[in-house]
Amino acid sequence: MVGPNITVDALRHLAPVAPDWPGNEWWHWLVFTVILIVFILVMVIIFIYLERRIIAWFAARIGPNRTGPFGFFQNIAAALKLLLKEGVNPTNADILIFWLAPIVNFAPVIAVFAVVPFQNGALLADLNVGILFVIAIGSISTIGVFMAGWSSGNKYSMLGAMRMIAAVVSYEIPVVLALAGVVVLAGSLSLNDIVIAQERVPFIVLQPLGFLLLFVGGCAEINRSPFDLMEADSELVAGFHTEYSGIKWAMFFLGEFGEMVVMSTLIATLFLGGWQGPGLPPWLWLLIKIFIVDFIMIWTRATLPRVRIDQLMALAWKFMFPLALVNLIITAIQVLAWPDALPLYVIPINWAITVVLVLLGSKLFKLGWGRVEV
Amino acid sequence: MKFERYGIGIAKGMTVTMRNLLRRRITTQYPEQKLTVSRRTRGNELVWNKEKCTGCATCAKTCPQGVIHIVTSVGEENNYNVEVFEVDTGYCISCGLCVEACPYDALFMAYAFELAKYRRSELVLSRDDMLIENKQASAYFRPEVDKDLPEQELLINRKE
Amino acid sequence: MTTALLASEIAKQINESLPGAISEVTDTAIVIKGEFLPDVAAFLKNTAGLDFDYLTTITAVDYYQYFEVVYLFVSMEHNHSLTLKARCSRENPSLPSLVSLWRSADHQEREIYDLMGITFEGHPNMKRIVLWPEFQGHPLRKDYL
Amino acid sequence: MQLRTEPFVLNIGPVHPSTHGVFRMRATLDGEVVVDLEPVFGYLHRGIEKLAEERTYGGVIPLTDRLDYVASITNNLAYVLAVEKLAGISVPERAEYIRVITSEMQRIAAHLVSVGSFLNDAGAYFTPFLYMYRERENIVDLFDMLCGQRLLYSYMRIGGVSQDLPDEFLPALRKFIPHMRTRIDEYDWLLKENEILLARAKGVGILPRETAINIGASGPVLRGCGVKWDIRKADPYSVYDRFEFDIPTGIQGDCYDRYRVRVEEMRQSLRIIEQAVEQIPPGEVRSDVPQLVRPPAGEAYAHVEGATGEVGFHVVSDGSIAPYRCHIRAPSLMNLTALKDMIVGWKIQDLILIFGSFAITMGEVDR
Repeated sequence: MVGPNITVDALRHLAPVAPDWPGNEWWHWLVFTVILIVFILVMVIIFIYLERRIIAWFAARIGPNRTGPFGFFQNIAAALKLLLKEGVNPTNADILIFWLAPIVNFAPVIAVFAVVPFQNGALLADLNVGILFVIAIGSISTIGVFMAGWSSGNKYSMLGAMRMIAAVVSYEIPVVLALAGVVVLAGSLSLNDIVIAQERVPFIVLQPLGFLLLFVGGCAEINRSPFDLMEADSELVAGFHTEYSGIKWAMFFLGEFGEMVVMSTLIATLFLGGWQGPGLPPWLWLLIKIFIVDFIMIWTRATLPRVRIDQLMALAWKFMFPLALVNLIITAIQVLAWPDALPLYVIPINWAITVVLVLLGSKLFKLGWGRVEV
Repeated sequence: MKFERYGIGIAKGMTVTMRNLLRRRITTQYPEQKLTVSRRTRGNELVWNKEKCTGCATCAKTCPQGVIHIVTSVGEENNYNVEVFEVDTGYCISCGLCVEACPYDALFMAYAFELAKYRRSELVLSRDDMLIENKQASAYFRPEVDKDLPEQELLINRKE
Repeated sequence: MTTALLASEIAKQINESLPGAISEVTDTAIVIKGEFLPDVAAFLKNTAGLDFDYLTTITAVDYYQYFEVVYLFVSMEHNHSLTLKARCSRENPSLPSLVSLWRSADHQEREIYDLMGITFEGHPNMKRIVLWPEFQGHPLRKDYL
Repeated sequence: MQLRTEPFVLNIGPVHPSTHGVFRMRATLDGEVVVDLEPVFGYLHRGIEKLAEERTYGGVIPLTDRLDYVASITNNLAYVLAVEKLAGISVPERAEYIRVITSEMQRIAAHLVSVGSFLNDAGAYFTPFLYMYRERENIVDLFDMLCGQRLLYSYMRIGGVSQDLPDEFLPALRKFIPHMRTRIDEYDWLLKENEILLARAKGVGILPRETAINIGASGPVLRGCGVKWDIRKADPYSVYDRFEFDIPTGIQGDCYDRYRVRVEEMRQSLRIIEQAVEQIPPGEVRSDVPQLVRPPAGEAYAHVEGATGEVGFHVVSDGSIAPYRCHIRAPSLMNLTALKDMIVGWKIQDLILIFGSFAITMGEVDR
């Protein structure tokens, strides 16, 4: 075996390492639940503020700057306004589902955070199937979206919801395959173990293709531009939540940005090393990484036009799915070839493979002809 | 059809937005900061020089909207006295044709832009509302007013 | 420069192939009888040397006794233009449609029907365009108050 | 197994963010695919043609502003040219140059709005739109300096223009030309080669060359189909024959071509402005025209190359002070003739994009 040992086999850690946080005390659950709910709400407010402010800066505007210092209380004011607004129920709406939809949309977002570590062991539940939990629970939001689109009794909403279902079902596959690469490298499904496995090298260095696929697929799953077809302000006029108002609309808004927090956290945890980092306290490192991912998401939103629905599907099935599969296979082979630890020269090899695969994929990638004869 | 050039176009676009993120913003925060408007501003009000006006009512005839209401009586020296001179600025389209038509240079557009009122009735200007003594006239079609007014603030002259 | 073709010369050509179509020739325009409109238009469009492939504008004018519809044709190939006029009575305002030859007549004829009340026969979709279907009267007529 | 599906009707507009005003399309959809489309006009009909019959020749000018309100100057110019043609009025040299400069500035401003809103329709979330509006602000500033308003200029007069250029105008304009050049290049970097935009706009909404001529399309829509037809070259009005410029044309007449034609036209307009600023002579800006123009009985048609296409005014006079009939050739209305053909078969997202690529203004369509 040549080269230094750069990844750590996670299995090594299962027994001895003492967590930084007393995870087994009875009050741990209570405290952490409160922390998580507060964390998510605060993060969502910060994210909305950043989104509005940064996208304004990108678009040569100033953004909200009147309410409070630097306009930071604008979202709180907006939330208060939404709380006081009348909730309108459309005549054609299926009221029960119409009311349930925002809750179904928002609740899973909080639940996902149960498995995200803020520090070694500092997480609500160190599930040994953490990633599976994230994917399974994260997808429930989609049902909320579809319930909203269906029950609104509005054609625009229905179209938006249909697009959402199609997009999420398609993008789940490349995203899961990209995550599988990480799992194979770390040798564990627990997010905490995956972070520990990135002690020396974050997985973005080892798995550039996986990162790219997760980022793009993640953007599509949480309907961020350029894949925001379900909302599409210029086409569907907000898509599935066209008919919502007041607090129910605010729930969707929270859910949407909550999903963004989840996706940023997931990317930061799985690929950027989570709470690992020198000097600063671990939770701060995690926050910094979350905000970096968020900034890139805002940046793409500010720049790129929207893709069409068939192009969205084509991208998932014809471009990302084969690439994710190849990525997984290559990762598996590498892990099998060097079962103890990966040598340093794997990094340039992986980057080269990424470039070649992306170029080849783009070369072979053909979009369907857009026009349908009717 | 395929994705051409492997994302180079996307990368180029990202650099442009990043460059604009760092650029100085041109927005003027209105109630606190105000730009100096053009000298020829056609404010939605008229300014009237009582001395010069002869009551010929050319302005009323020219007005495409017919918002100028003018009533005159014959005075002692065989001149017209302007009895009523009313402009309903609610219907005025600020075209400035009345100012151009005035043969005696007695009518001016107003150099003002904050003219919102609470009631429609307040939009009807009577002759006393329009006197040139109380209001700043704009240089629209009246180049002689030019020197009284500050120079317009142009965006192109601002620092980036 | 788009040259306006001499009306008298074109009138001569039209007379040769479609005798009796022309009712009047002025300096700038040819006035033709309404029933000959599609034939004359097809002649103008398909004759080599004329090739009027572009119908620029259609206007209807109310002259109290009659309506006059003014067609302005342009040939992009030769860069020349011609004004053609057709008249119809106020009692029975109707003219043949030119949509089959130039689709640019589509919206304009509908608009004339809407505002001036001239029916264009053969138009596939002769409905009001800017006013609502229940509207009474035709506003651009001089007697509409 | 075949599932039973049925088409459904979706009303797009009259109040919808992407209909550029109050346009309505009754689209019949089969899933995402548009199978039928019926445009519904008239939500902004103000009867300008009828109003014009009630006003003096000079009083119609403010009305023409309100046709294509993002390109008022060219509407003014078309009307004024028609009346001048009718009444046989000549225009001073300086006024002609001012007319050219202002209409080219107006073309840039209008194309900036069209391109910006097209890219916004494509889904680039407001960024290009606001960049374009930032540049347009420079032009609007100059217009403000020139005639005191920012949108509805009413600047042209029968026999010239309303007033001479202010002293600060030409220096500011000279400064603006190189600034705008660099900015156009920068915005080309932004989205010209963007893969997503190429995939969205290339080959979408093709208007074949023959159809384009047959439906009477004009402006960037016609030139996007590869037809080299520009009123400024084909039938030069004012002093356009003295300037050197090219007519940019597209290749196959898709949305992307129309977008590119607009951008290239901005470059050409800058060229024209540059030459006109160099050549502009001193002198009068308005010939001696009476307050109430009484053209002899007759009719005249004058057209200019506006931002959306050939803006024409057919003015009929009966010798009085008001036009007997004033017909407006609205390019946007004509361009929309083939809307259904272009959209049917595409998806609803393409519908928005194709419609956006026309860059219509409802004020002009409904009049």
